[in-house]
Amino acid sequence: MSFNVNDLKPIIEAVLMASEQPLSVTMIAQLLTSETVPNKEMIREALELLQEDCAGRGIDLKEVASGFRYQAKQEYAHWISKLWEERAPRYSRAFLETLVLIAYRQPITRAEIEEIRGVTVNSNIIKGLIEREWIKVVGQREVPGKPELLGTTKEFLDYFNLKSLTDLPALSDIQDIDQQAIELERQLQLQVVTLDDNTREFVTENSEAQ
Amino acid sequence: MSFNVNDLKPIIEAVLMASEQPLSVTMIAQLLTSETVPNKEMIREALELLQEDCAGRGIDLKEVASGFRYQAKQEYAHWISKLWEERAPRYSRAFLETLVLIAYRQPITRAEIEEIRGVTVNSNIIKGLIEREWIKVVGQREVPGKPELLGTTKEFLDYFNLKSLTDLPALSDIQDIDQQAIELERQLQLQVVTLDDNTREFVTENSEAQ
Amino acid sequence: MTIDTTIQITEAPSFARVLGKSLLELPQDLYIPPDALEVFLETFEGPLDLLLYLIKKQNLEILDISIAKITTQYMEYVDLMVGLRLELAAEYLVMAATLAEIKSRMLLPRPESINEEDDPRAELIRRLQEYERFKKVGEELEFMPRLERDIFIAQVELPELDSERPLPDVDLRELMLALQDVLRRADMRADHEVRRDLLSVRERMTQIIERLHNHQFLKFEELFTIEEGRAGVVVAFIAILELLKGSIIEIVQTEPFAPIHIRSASHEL
Repeated sequence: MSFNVNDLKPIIEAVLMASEQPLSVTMIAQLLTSETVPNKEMIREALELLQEDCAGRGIDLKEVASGFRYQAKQEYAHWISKLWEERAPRYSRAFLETLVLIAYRQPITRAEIEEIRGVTVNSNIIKGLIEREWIKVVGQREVPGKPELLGTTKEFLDYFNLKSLTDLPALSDIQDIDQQAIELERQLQLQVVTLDDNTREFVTENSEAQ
Repeated sequence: MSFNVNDLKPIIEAVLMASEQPLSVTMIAQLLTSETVPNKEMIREALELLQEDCAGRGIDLKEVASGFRYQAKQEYAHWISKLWEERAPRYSRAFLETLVLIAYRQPITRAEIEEIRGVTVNSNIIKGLIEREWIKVVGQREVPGKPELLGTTKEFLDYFNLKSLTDLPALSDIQDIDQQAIELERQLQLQVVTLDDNTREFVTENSEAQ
Repeated sequence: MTIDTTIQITEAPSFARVLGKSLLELPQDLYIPPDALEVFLETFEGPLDLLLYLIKKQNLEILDISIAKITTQYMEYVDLMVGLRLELAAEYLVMAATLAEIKSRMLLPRPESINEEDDPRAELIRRLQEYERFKKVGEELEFMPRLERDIFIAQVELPELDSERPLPDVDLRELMLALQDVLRRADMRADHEVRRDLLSVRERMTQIIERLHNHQFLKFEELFTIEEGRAGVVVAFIAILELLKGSIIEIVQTEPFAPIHIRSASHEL
């Protein structure tokens, strides 16, 4: 199948609208690769036509440094900001679970979070947490791929009114149903106190848990 | 300042495009309150015109349970999904069967679900459904043990691109046994899905059941 | 929980399809090859589901189910199941008992005129029908368009706004509820032990990494604060060992008895 510019227009419009990032001409061409040899000239032409279509509408198709994106027109900013007054924003459960895992398991990689949660972590969640300044990249693991290590920030502690991470509830308090957990936590406390000789043992046990 | 429908169109378009959630006519009217006495009729008219504008474009203005939202036309999903690294979550048969029972028989208790499915409902399924915000506890039955009554949410309908429960596929009718003996075999072979006009019948039946 | 094993039953002719591979030979005479048994069990959502399958497979007139035959077949399944999954077997046993009861009532002398309500099979048939209706819609739901897979929300960049967009509020309780759920789920996956961790160690690990950002090398001793007492020293030591094990830091010593230094494993060479 080969496209003409009128076939391309709605596809590019749909893709740009659904994308969370601006898309460059090259990226758009790559998306269409499987179907046809992408013709960048035609993509540019379609983008220009889409830009013209925005006349009289509520949105613009803008070219920014990293590519093209749709944006609500500046003149409607007033009404858009009223959106937030109508509805208090909230975070998803996945967002909170990711945050809490980073708090309790830091420094932790994204892959490790995914392993514990059993589902993939959406990159927007990590991005959102970093934007909120609740987490940051604290380093990287020196293994293939050099995955980034995530940890919580001082701002995270401040927001939740904590002096230090150790002020977070002990896991045993959370799992009060599970008597075993309480028992285990108590044992661990004891272990720390009597750690002198058997430090090595404890560490081994602890790292097996990872 | 008072609006005419042509002034309204780009404002509503910009607001809907900027919003993360679908917006109902009432919510749109509230957004415009400060400027003028909102005229819901005019808002509806503007929405209809905006819907017509989507013809031939890459996006649709769709009305789902919690309001109107712009979404990419389904025929372009193929290209869009290439933008995402993560694959859409999959749900098990048990998960979907339980969801369907709650949707069609709500308000329903867990015991009633088990009665129909002939099998214990794994509590992780209920928890998973609540976590996804597809179902919620809507009350309790006033019998010993006060079992919780479960119902579906607007988020469930939004997720499945539906405006109301009546848009769900119709349940096949239960026929009386004599007729059934003749027809069941044929039905079982054909697995006919009757999606036609008995949608409405279903609703009546369903609401009687409530 | 939401992870689908991609097992579905295709209809007419019914056979189990496992990960795209047909097990056509499987239920010819209701004998299940032992190696396929577990897969076969997972294919069914309980006894009603299996019963529906048997009825379809046997091509039976539903009103003329040979209860004896079904019961025998059922007991075979149950025998096979007991070893595998007791809790599942219990539900199947109830069904087998129901079937046996129906059979025994059928054997009793019947009144002249029998109406539907007296027919012991009627209740079972009603339940089977009822279940099948929902089962069908459940299967349809899988193919209905849904967000994330078929439907993508169109959303545009915001213009510059006159008011700051408020950020969502979270309270600690909410965060703990999220953690509770993660822990419960992780509990079911035996390979994870989330709860054993000591937060103080975790916190120290992050602190050490941060300090290494500012200094290329840190003296080993600098990582310990005597004022923290023995517990604090132990925490710091465990944190160093954990970081070492996680390939996050390196310990270097240029010659025997020279000062020990810590540096980031990702240092520029």
